[in-house]
Amino acid sequence: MVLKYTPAAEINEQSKWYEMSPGGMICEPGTSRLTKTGEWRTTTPVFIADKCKHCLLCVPVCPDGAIRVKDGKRGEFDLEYCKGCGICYKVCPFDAIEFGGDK
Amino acid sequence: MAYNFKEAMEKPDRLASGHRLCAGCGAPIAIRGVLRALEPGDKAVIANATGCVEVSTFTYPYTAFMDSYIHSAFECAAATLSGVEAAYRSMKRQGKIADNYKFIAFGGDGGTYDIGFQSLSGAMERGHDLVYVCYDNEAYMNTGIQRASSTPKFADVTTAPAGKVIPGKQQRKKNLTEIIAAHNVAYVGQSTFIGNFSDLYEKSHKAIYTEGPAFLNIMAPCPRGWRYATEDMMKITKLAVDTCVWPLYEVEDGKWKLNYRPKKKLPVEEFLRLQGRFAHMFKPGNEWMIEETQAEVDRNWERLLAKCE
Amino acid sequence: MNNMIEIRWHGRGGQGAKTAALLLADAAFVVGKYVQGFPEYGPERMGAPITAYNRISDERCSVHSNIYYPDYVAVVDESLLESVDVSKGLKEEGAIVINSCKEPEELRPMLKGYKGRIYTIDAAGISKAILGKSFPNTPMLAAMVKITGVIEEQAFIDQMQKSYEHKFAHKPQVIDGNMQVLRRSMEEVKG
Amino acid sequence: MAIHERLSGNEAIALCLKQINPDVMCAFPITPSTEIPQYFSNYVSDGLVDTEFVAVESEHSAMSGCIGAEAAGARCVTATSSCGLALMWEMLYVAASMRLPITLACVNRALSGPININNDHSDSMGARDSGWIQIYAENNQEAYDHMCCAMRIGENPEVMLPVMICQDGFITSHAIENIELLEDDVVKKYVGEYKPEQYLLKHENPVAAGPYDIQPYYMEHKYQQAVAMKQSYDVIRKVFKEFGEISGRSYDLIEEYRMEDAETAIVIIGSSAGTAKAAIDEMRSEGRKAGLVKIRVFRPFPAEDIAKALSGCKAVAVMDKADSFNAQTGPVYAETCAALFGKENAPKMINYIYGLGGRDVSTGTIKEVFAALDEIVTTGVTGETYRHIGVRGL
Repeated sequence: MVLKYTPAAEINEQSKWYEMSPGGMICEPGTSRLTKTGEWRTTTPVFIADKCKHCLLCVPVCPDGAIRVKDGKRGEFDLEYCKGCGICYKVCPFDAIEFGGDK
Repeated sequence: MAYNFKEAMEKPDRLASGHRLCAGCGAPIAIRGVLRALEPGDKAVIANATGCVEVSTFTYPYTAFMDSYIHSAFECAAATLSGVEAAYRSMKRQGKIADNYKFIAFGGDGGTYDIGFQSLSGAMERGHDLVYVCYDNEAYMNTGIQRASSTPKFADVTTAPAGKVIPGKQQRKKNLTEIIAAHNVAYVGQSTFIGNFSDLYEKSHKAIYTEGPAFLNIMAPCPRGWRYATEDMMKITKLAVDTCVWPLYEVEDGKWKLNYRPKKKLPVEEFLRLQGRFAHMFKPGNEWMIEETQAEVDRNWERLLAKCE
Repeated sequence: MNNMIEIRWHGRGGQGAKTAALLLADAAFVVGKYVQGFPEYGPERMGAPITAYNRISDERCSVHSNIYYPDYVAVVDESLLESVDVSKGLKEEGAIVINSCKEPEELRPMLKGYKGRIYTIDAAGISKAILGKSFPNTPMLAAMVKITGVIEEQAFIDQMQKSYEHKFAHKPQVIDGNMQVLRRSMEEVKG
Repeated sequence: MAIHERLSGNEAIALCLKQINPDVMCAFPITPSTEIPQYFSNYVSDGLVDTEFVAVESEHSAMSGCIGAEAAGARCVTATSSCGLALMWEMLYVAASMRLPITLACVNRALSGPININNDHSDSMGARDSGWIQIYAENNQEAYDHMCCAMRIGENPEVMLPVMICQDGFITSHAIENIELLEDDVVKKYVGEYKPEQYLLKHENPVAAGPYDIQPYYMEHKYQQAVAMKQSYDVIRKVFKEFGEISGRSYDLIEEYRMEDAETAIVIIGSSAGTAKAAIDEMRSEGRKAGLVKIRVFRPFPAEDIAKALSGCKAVAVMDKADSFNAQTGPVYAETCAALFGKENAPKMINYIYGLGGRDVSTGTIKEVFAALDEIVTTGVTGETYRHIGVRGL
């Protein structure tokens, strides 16, 4: 028999040996998005849109890519993935991110 | 290539969300920072040494990379990527493939300074057209914060703990950036996270688009290993640069260039004080450790300035 | 195995004993024989005693061991007679060919009671006279062909001519010299 | 039209690789395999192949480079021996688990220590559980022929495993012998193009290779490897058969020599099988019913074939050119015993550790072994099964 390169979404901890891709190869990009790491978060950042000047300094510091930019403006936090590290709120010059207690 | 911050921030992530690195980890920030410098039309193959990034970004069946990716083992990311690059050259020459690829390896300091050192040196010497990126967090974090040759003197790590007799690691940090520069490769840069990331972006762009082997050494703090509050990362990297503990410089075509000179060089203790791994240095009677560290930083800084003139 | 001839070569690293064994295998191959040519390998460097072997027959030989009871022995360096038991296991009906300007019987006392035929050839002298340098392996090769009869002489000469024409295509002036060395060696080997 | 030549085993391998024209070769010199990359780099320098030759700084990097290249979609080869193979150890397992059909020309040499450059099988025998297919040659001809078959076996979608083509260091690698070669275009056509379904440089989609496999997945992936090795039996047989059709030389997993009515036999691997055949011919001429089973393919282990071949024998000696230091057996004996376990009328079996570090194996050595087997047949007493031959003082 020849093994198939099964898509990641169809592989889970109940998959049979012949349902898994050979050599553990995954043949599609960014399947990690299927893992919602936002569940790990204990403190949640809050985006205060009114205060945001869209300087975007919070974007490159996010380890989890949870701040996305469209048309030059950042959007809401993607809480499906944000792990709540707080780096973003520390770099915001405009107090547009609240995180836990005081700064 | 001028850096347009806003445009760069709008580029699609080439390291997807959903990876399993710790909250506040410096490594994905470094990786995303490097990959952002890839031109949109270019494909890439990423190689990765075993380490935190590997076990967290490609936990079967979940890859966080948007590009092709290969991990083989701890000590041979550079050799593995050499093979990929050789395959590319061969297949391209034979007309078997048409796309343009760039080749980027990521390794932690363990997989780069230590166990992967020979493999890296070999790949640099052979002249492959690839970039090796070290995300340096100054200890073997994947196995639980053990001493590395990249660990700075006096740091309290699990295999060189600060004890009653021996105050942490007793040897100085290896200067890998200079060692790779001594390979006379096309481009070497040392960077970390500062301001709007222009330093990292520009160095990454040069490293990727300079033909031949290139090396980037990026300080990427580990909040667990360094013992600081996760939110303080950018403060720490800024202090590393402003105290001259981690100077930003590059070596291009044999020419050394300092990319950032602090307006006021800060005392090293400001960098040390925020981190639990150096806490014992601040106990009464241990002032000499801070003095010795300051003297070492000063000496290295002067040497670097002399090279950059 | 029928018609199989086993030869052992003794020389010193760098003198060409291994090359001579390989050349003999080559020549025998070209005239249609099944051949083996192999050195006994170790870490020997220039000047150290070395051994090489040939098996030549009309059928493929499957044995892959050293040769303990050779039909013939070739000694490329006379000084080896003092340190190496060159006639060890040599069959009485066989022969030993030694690179020496001495008479064969002068050397018998050094051969530890060996009773068979002894031949000498002044390989160094012939080589120096014609080529101006000592390449003992070419005269030794010719002498071994002559004494063993493993290859018909004219066929050997023809094959070597072709081989030299190929090998020395970039310096044809040395072909004649080497051919002369071969012919003269076949004439002058004495026993 | 066969081409008649005289080549050493190393020359034969290098020439075969030239005919195959792989995309990448990553190699590091080590005696006695050094000549292979050396000859091959001449082909590269003279523009006779399309291969990218990567002169790495160690064997570990050679195998790592092969892994990268093969995963990228290239056909990649390497050559090594002894400590070089040992330095690759970790990566051998990685190559097999990533299901990359890399081809390795292994020129068998003793492992250190003490350091020794001559032949035995301790290097590749140590790698027997790494997940590689292993094929052993008796002489230069077989080394060449096996190399012609390696990629068709390894690259078969039912297999996708790396292949080690082994020959005995110096004994065949450096010995000039007659050989029949195939024409370049015949080899090229027979070997074909490497066309993996998924690879790093694939235009249509990116590929991630070499994951961290957590507990719920690791064992399933290892089972896939086990299945692939099982499936390789038939693939190897088929490839050998097809090779016979183009070359006139047909092979099987094992070779039986004068086994039809053999009462005593040896099981052996590599060049000493040839020496043993000559010894058996002599014994046969004296009326002794001696035979030989040569293991050509050691991985996958041809257990059924061996059991069948030995089924009529009264006593069998299994020859191991490597020791396992388990105080019991060498590796080939252990597996041969396992193959015969529970079989009716299984022969009495002994094990000989022989030929270590280039200890010469003559027809006399083989006859000694058969003498021991005759004694077992006569007395009915097997005695010590773990034996060494060729050691002074025994």
